[in-house]
Amino acid sequence: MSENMHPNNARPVPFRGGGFRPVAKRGAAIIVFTTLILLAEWGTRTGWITNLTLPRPSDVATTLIDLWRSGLLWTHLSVSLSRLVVGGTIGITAGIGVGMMIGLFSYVRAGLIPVVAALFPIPKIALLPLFVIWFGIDEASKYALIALGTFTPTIVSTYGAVDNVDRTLVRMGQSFGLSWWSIVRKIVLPGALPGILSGLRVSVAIGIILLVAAEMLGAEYGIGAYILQAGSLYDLERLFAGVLILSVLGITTSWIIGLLEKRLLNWRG
Amino acid sequence: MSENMHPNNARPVPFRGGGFRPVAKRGAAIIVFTTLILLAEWGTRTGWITNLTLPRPSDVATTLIDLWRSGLLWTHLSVSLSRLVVGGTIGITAGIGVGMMIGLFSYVRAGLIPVVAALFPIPKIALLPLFVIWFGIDEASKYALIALGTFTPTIVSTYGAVDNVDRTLVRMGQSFGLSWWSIVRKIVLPGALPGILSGLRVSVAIGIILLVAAEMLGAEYGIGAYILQAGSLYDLERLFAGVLILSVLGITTSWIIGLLEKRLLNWRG
Amino acid sequence: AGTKLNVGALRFTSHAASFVAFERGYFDAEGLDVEFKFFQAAQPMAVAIASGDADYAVTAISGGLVSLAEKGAAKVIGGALSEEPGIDGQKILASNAAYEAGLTSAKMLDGRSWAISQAGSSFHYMGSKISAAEGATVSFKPLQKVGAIIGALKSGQVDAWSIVPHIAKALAGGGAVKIIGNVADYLPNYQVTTVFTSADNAANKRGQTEAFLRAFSKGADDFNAALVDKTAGDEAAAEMVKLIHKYVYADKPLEKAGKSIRNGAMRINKNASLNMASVTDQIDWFKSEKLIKDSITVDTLVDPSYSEMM
Amino acid sequence: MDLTLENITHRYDGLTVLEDVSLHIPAGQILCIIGPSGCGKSTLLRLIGGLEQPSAGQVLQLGTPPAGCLNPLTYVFQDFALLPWRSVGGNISLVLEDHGIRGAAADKIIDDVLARTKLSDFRAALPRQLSGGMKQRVAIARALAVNPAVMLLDEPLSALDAQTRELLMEDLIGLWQRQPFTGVYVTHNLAEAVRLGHRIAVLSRRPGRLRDVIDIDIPLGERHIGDPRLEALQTRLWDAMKQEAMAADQELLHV
Amino acid sequence: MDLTLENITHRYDGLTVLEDVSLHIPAGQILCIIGPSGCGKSTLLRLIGGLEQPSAGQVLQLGTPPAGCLNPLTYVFQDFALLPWRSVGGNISLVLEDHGIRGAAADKIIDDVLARTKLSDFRAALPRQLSGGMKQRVAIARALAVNPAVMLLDEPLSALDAQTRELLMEDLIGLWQRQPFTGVYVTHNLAEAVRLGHRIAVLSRRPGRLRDVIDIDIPLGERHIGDPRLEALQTRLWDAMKQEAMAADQELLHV
Ligand SMILES: Nc1ncnc2c1ncn2[C@@H]1O[C@H](COP(=O)(O)OP(=O)(O)OP(=O)(O)O)[C@@H](O)[C@H]1O
Ligand SMILES: Nc1ncnc2c1ncn2[C@@H]1O[C@H](COP(=O)(O)OP(=O)(O)OP(=O)(O)O)[C@@H](O)[C@H]1O
Ligand SMILES: [Mg+2]
Ligand SMILES: [Mg+2]
Repeated sequence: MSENMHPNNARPVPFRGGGFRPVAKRGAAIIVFTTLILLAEWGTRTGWITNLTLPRPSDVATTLIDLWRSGLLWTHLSVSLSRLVVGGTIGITAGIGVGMMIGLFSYVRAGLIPVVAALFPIPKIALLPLFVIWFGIDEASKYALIALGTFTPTIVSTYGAVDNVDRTLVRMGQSFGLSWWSIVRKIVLPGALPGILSGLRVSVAIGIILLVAAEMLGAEYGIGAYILQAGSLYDLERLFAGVLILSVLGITTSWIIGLLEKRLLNWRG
Repeated sequence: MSENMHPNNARPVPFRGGGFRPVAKRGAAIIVFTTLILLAEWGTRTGWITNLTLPRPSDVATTLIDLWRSGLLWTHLSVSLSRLVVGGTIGITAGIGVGMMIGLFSYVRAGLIPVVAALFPIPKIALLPLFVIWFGIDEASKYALIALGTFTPTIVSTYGAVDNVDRTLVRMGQSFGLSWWSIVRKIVLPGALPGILSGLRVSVAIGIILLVAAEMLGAEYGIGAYILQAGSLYDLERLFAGVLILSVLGITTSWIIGLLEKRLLNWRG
Repeated sequence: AGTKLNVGALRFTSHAASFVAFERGYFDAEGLDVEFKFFQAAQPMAVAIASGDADYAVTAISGGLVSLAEKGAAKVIGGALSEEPGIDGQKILASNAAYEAGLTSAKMLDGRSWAISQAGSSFHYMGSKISAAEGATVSFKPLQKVGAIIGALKSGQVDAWSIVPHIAKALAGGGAVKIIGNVADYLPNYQVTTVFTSADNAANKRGQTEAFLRAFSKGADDFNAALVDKTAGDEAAAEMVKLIHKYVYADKPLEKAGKSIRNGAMRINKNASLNMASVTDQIDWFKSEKLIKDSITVDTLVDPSYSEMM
Repeated sequence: MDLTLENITHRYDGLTVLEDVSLHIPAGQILCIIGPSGCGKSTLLRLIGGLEQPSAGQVLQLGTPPAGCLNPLTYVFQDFALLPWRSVGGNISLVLEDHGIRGAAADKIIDDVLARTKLSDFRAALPRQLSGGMKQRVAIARALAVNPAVMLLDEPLSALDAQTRELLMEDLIGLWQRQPFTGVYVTHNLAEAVRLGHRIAVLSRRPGRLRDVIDIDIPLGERHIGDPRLEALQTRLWDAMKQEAMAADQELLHV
Repeated sequence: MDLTLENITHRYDGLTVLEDVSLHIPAGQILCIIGPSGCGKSTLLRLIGGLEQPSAGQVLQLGTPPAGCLNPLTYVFQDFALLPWRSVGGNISLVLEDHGIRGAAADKIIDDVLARTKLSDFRAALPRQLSGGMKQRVAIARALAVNPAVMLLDEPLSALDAQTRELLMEDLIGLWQRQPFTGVYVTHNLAEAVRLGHRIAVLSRRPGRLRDVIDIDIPLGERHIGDPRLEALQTRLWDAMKQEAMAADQELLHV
């Protein structure tokens, strides 16, 4: 059509943009999960996957339903959640506090960063025997383990976030004669909040992972204890049921932090 | 002095800047560590800290020296390192690959991000019994555990890094007619490198932490096995010696990644 | 070269029969080319049998082992360590704090806490049986690792535990805990550990399995003669200790280790005979605790065709 | 090679950004596009260069690009778009590599364009070592390296400080005088438009419509700061646009 | 309240940035400081406001600030420095809170300064919803709220586009005309300097030395785009600075 309106040598400019901006397609995840589960179900039913390797998904579902019906799901979940909440709160609060100090004071920074770096790669399960002596075998040791596990990553993300607070905002505060404490409260803390919250995702995930380690010590109830017992009895259905619960717990907390971010950081648009 | 040169009401502008820029003071860390160690030594010597709570630092040092003299240190360290290197390489390479795919393709992103989110909070130690069935009790299962542990965090940091590559650079590449593959190789990959490397720090730290879990499975040698054995005998000197080695290992790898960053990212200045 | 075999083992005196059979060439004589696979705990060893990473092993009957048997992956083919009245066996321990508060014998267990590694472990079974015999209610504390249990006991956070004699004596000798009784008084003829293998080996490799058991039994006989019945004389005993020291407490000097090894000597059943009464009792207990499925019977677990069933 | 825009309309998820823009871009001249913030200038330039596809209408190229032209439509971006991990030379060779030009052939081109942009001494420098003005010169050198038929410049000076802007404007005029190129030059800056444009297209506030096209007859070489004819033109443009600019500035962004 | 700079020299780890600068800043007038990139203009302003301490020399304030002045020396920053998590009103109340001004008293001040900067409708808006020009207006309103004796402006317009810059310049002149303030205005832009400055201080390339101080007698209200006297002055300044600006632009940064 345009051939008629223009000389023969007129042609549209070729398109060469687009791409490199993957957009999440809703529903794809559901398809992936469904496929994986159906594959496992089919494999275990035909015997192509032995029952030593993987439990039958439908059996895991049955186990979960039974667990829920018996009321034990809530028992396990509630004690685990309370451990996660108490231990996590202690660790995260302390971590934010220490992280802020590192971000604000030269001497604290110089003294503590290497200590944190040295603490980070220590596997918490290696210290279990010590935790028994230090904190006993009751709730205290579980809180302590989760607190210690969430403490170091929170420190690292917090002082990183404080370091990233726009210094021109701080200079602005000083130029208007704001007090040191006002600057910390009104500029540094809110400015560090996005970094702190995104660090929280990692800390909470680590907290959930450590539930299992924490419940190695004299725990009768709790998702971790449930998983450990299933493991020691080589009861794959229950093992997978427990792992599934932890996985859902992890996704839920990450979603809650997402909500929190939306609310607290609505100024980011 | 200036009082004489100016009218009485002349006075210097008050200084109100400075601060909020903590600088690392060298040596402070050494003081902190020395103080902590001396405190522990003094406490254990006077009996103020019981020998159930903390080993005497000098005894830990002796244990370390004995371990070194006996040649066992290298035995333990070399097997652990080879596990870390092989498992870590597998996990990190696969993680970078999958992360790049998530960063580049919509469908991969949509399908895999939720799977990764679901895998993340699963504690690897809970799966130990399964690993025996899946990968046996020899090196394969240790590699697999470390690989799996480093895999998910590497994915997350890699696709985050790809997402953060400046899209105007990509548009520039397209506007000069570069091929898709050229853009990925010459723009996306180097642009994502800083994020990938800083994610590597976390992945390697997790790898080190998982050494202990990996060596729960039929390992005779290895720092993790050494720690586990010390723990099961409640031998605090050896436990701390082992933990110290892991800690040093962690700091060393983080330092090596720092060097790598300096070399590869010298363009950042 | 003979048939290649992997034998799972823990570095405990209770595994001495295998070590003796290996060192003294009994395996070789049967045409078995044995290699040991060492484990930190019994549970992964059971899983390793199921996965084919190990062929034969000795361990206590645990919930995990029964579960694997139920999945058709493992079979018990003989007995090993036994409690026997008159022979120094496993001890009941009390923490110092509990002892001072009146826990001076197993009769006072009511309301006390009892340390176990995991639900369904032999510690759990013993504690449950002993407290039932005394009509006591005890709470069980799962602490996963022996090290954690020792720490908890020393610091008085759990009240009681039962453990093999050499650990018990070492702890009591150090003044850290008190011995308040013998397991054998409550569970006479308790079949502590059993020999087991994969279901495949049991069903399809009869010759090899029988050869293994023969060599194993010869090792057990030597061990019993040297350290349990002490009929072989002092020199043989010393030699036996030296042999075992290669595998157990290898990093401690012989003088120290020797005491522990001697203290830890308990009867290993002759000809790997299996005490069926004890096995049945254990399976019944697992069922009563709802740790295993009700449909499981002794036959699920045991292949009785290899050894004498007592 | 000329370009023709035919009734271009463009929408982003329902938001109309450009409406019915038709424009002819003759070869060998610089067309300046001015308009208030957010009126769709950058979008229009992306449409011209084929980086985006218009919702309606089309962009046509008339005639074939001259021989030796590696990339007919070539951009210079506001924020330079240099790869920070490549040296000045490497940033230029980047756009040659995909055309199979390497080694001595590439060196010849690179040396030539660096000389034309007075950057010969900085071939090995990394972008972070350069001032803003030098960075934009590298971007211009890179554009020259592919011997474009049309240069598309999206506010190339607006990230620079006033003095550097002045210097680079003189450089651009010098480059054009030595070898006239076809250019589409997007800017906010009326002073730049009257200094560099042979024609000036004025867009309205969003949705951008073509309000006016003004031709300036004074040769580029004769235009200087303080030329009263240019000042008069600039004042006229400013009067025409002030209301629109104010309205655009007072708009709340709905991010 | 006047300010006097006495032989100011400043060094950063051995790098001399400013050398022996002496300057008088009289009350009620705007002093513009111009100079090439990196010559120390921002540093000088930080020294004047007490955000940094000079390596040698001193900054003196003569006389006392007028009553009701909450913060005698008040900055307006190039990148606005608004707290993104506070609304327009909240950003202004921030600087009042520390002086114990809250509630109705604060509201009165906020309403007043927002009216003066034509922002009354945007009190509840968040910074991200504002265009660059509006953001800088908020920063100016915030500075006005503390009733400063001296306003220190560090390239307040250079982050804005050309048209918004023009609009805001007119606003600044309007503000000064209604209520003359003392101002120190740092800029690269010679056009801005000749439009806004009662005096212009010219700094040399780094290390910055005072090269020239020029007084302009034309009242602010009478200066317009295209005024030949201003154009002549601007051309004179540009000729004087061009070499320095070129040299500054060609310097390799050692980062
Ligand atoms: N990819 C996109 N998706 C959605 N909206 C877009 C996109 N790009 C631009 N817009 C919107 O289109 C409008 C025009 O944008 P454009 O960048 O073309 O304006 P502009 O004239 O270049 O503005 P400026 O002068 O600020 O550079 C703006 O309202 C912008 O928000
Ligand atoms: N905090 C600092 N530490 C070290 N060097 C600094 C610091 N601040 C500025 N400099 C250096 O001092 C010199 C002058 O900087 P300044 O920001 O004052 O220049 P300027 O004239 O404002 O430049 P521009 O026109 O680019 O804004 C520059 O070379 C800069 O690199
Ligand atoms: Mg634009
Ligand atoms: Mg500056």
